[in-house]
Amino acid sequence: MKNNSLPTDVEPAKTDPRIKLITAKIKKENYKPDALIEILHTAQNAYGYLPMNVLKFITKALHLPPSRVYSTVTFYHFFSLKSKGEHTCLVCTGTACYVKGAQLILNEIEKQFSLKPGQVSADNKLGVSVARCIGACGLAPAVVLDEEVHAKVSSEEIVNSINAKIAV
Amino acid sequence: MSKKKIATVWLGGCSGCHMSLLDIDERILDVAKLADIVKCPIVDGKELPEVDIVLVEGSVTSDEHLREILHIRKQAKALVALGDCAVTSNITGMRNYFDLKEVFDTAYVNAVSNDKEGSVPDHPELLKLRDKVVPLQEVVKVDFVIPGCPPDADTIFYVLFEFLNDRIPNLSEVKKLRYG
Amino acid sequence: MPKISVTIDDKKLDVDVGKTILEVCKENGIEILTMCHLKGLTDVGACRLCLVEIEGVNKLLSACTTKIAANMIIRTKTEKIKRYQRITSELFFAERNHVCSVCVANGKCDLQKLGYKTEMNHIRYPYLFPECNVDTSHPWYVLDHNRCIMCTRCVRACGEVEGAHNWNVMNRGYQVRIISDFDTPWGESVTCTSCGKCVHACPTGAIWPKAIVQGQLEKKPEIIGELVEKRKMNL
Amino acid sequence: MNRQDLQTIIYAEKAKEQNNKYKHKLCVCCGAGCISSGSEEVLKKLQEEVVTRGLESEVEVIATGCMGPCNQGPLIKFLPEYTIYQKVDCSNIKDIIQRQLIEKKPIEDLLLFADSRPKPFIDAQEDPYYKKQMKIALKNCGHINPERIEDYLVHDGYQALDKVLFQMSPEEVIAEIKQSRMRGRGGAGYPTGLKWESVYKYVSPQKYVICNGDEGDPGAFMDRSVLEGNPHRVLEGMSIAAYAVGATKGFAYIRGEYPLAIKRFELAIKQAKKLGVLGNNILGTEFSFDVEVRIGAGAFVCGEETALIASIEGKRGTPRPRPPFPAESGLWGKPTLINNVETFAGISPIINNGGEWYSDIGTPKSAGTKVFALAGKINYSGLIEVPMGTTLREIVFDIGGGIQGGGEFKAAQTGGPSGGCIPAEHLDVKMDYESLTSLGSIMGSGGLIVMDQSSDMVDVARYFMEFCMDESCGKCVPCRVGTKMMHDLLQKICEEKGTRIDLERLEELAVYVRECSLCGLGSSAPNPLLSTLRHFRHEYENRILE
Repeated sequence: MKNNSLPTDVEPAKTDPRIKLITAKIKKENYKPDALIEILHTAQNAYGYLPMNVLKFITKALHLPPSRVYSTVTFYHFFSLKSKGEHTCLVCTGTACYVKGAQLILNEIEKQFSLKPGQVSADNKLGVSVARCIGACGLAPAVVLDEEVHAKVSSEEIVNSINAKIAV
Repeated sequence: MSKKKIATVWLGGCSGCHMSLLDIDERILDVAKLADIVKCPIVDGKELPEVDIVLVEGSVTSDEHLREILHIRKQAKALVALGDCAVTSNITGMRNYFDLKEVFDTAYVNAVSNDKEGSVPDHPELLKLRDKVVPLQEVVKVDFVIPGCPPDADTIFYVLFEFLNDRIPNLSEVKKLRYG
Repeated sequence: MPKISVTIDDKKLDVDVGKTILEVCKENGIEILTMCHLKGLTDVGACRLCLVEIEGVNKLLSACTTKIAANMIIRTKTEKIKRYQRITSELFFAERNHVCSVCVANGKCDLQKLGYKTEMNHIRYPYLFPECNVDTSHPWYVLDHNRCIMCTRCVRACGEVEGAHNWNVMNRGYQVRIISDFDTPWGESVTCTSCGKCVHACPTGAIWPKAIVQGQLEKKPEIIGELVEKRKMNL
Repeated sequence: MNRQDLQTIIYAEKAKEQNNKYKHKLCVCCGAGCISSGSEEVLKKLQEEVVTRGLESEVEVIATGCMGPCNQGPLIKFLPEYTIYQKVDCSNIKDIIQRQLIEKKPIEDLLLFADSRPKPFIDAQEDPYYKKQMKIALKNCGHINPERIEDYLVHDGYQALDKVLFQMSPEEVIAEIKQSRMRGRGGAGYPTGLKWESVYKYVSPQKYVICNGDEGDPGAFMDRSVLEGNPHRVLEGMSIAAYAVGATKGFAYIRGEYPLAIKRFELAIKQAKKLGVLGNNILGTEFSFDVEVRIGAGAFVCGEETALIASIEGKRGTPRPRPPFPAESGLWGKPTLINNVETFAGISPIINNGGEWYSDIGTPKSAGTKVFALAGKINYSGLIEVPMGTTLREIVFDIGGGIQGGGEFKAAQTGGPSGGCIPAEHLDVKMDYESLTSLGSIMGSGGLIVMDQSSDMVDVARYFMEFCMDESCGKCVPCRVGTKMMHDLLQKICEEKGTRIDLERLEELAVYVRECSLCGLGSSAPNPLLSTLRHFRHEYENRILE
């Protein structure tokens, strides 16, 4: 390949604990190609996203065509090819949350941090995303800030919580 | 039977459809027997009177085109979209993938042929381009379409002749449907 | 081979079991419009042009993936089906940037022919005008996403016949795109064998050889089916 | 472990329960809803408080699954009194323990629905919220600790599996399910017994059972609560199904968005294997069945059975045309049974109580109960289970406590993005498969979103269309391009830029997409649009440019 000089093409270090984790998972799944999604889950959890070199590592290990892996990764919303930011703010836009003003929260976040869903701030501190439904409909509107569910939130509350997070 | 009135109009297109219209050659005499051509880019005539049939070449690319096509619609009994640009926006629509500003900058600022002072011309007399180019049916009711880039002369003549004889043409039936 | 009797468009036919409705129709000279079907490749039922009405079945079924069964009463050219075929054809045109007049496949394009067959004189839906790239990195061939209709014939020809798996589909919904390897430029693909099967399989001007000028494109999609047949014979 | 061993354990556990030294059981709801409101903290504090007061020999504190009214959480429940406290926080724990357990005078202001009922019920079972409900699939959710298999055993757990393995042939099991007239709870309502029978009929050395827990409808969380609150029930249902159809391997496909459900289900598998009710030679018989969890990766279309199969095979989750149905050619081309979580949760009660018992519940065509997830502008949102045929009015007003802020009921959306809206004039519709279909909606998986007069129905249609557009897999043309076109047209109408021609195009496209799409996602995508057009056409007309 031409762009071997790109950092994404550097093979991940075998000593990286995250690569060890992925290798263990691949072994556990017996190098079965149909375990691809399970292995991608492991990688996504370990890295927070799927770096290209890790993807290539998995492709090689499972002896899969690159296009097959890439097509699968891009199909599922869970997998991301870009870093999602140190702190993540996930706004639920399920029907119940939508009816109760999820859009207002998104508008306020965009106003305060100039970030639209799917974007990460320039300093990589904050990433904003939306979920189709986190299943906490009784608590609408809900926002997940770094794994922590904030229920029945107002836009001011969530902006304050985000500010507290990224200030650290 | 009184003679019908025909007009042809050239909006956002390359005039290729009008060239094709000229290619009906001597058959223009058959048309002339049945109708008067009252306005056409190739004949003189400043105003568009009320007409029976108007052939419109090109798509709606500017505010002026929009004003014109709305006026045409009022004046014409039957509005025929002539050629791919009028029907599908075709090549004129190829700028729709970009922002209008990008299009201007590419043409007037960043083009190789421009000198350093290249700037987007801005004069009140100039046309104001619309953000997106649209085919005729997006803005007015179109009574008949002749796709093709350009449609061939035979097709144009066939459609005109049918209309002038108060028949509704059918391109599929006579295998004259063609794009590109 | 055992025979079963079926009725297609009011014609009584005795046909072999185990065939798809599409195969039976073709053998009996009944035209069915298709786009994603190509002899020699697995049928996926994606273009929805070959939908037929079957008596007693409350939904339309794709002829390419439905096996014929005894006593089926099939209709292939009802007003409803014709109407739907025209809409499908319009959606194909509106989805990407099909500018026939400047397309290499002009006059040789299956999509154009589809438009004529469905009597599509104009497109009633607003064009989407998506931003599409043209990949010219391969020394011999070009991939033009503007003309792609996502029939995936190239994907299947490459995977099933050539076995290279260079092509696949990325993303989902209206954002799907044909990709080579990791969405890398085709010329940099590590899997492509430059065999050219995808070029022949492509029904439009989305994949074409560089050494041609407009209107001179000659594709032979039937070679895919012939190749598969020959391989079967050799086995 | 063989059969006797299991019975011994059950007897031992039951005896333990009977000779219970505890006078009270204090259940703390640890469903996902209450956890987000802070119930884990409450659980910890309650345990400490019980110890501080030296009540640990009298009161057993346990974490349970969902109790229902999620927006009143965190919820705690005292048994046997069945007194439920709502919105418990760490500051009022001391008072609650003092008044409830020592003084025996419950704090009325903190009881369930104290802020909305004139007088709350000390025994919550008296409250219309619970009185109108009937719990079969959700039975034991909220009473037992989902992380202990013993708790499930005490409540007749794995008795149904025991019964089918030792007393029934696969044919008899299928006959029993057929007699129950149960229909698939995933949305389409296909008779469960018939589905089982067709898988049973195909001869193959390998068959599979798949539990569909890819609950993707926004506003639905029934499967989540069942998986979190009573995972063993689902596992038992799967095993019974596997025995009936002749499968030896199962997969539970659970949404990646439900980490707690995944954790508890995986724990349940581990416990069940240890106890010998799952794995090789179950209860000492010839029957072996193993279950693996597969985690969904965020694709709504994977709720469609053929797409789900593709996803389990590690591929893009794109559906394929049916026939052939999965019963004939499913996972890796083998006969495969796919049922929804709630369907599997309903199996063991049918086996235990008989098909006839189940078929007597509900309406003639739709037997049994249905779990609904109430959400939107309703006072008590959360999870309920009612007999089929309960009217929408009863659900919204008697159980749901009416419209929030005293507003006016405008419509209820059932079936999520594949369903439709039911307007106020049909409030008395019986909630069953046929009645909902006749109104242009569907039962779906059971999401029920209530809307008040402030809801804009054109925007609701646009919202659901956007969902379907984003979730379309992109394989077939009608769905891939059609949903995008319909969305753009709806957007145009929402912005009051649409014309009458746009509305005509929209309707034509809607019918086209419904009839021509490859899978259920596509063919049901126009439903919200068509049903709002049917019941709220004036809202569209008002925005049209003439």
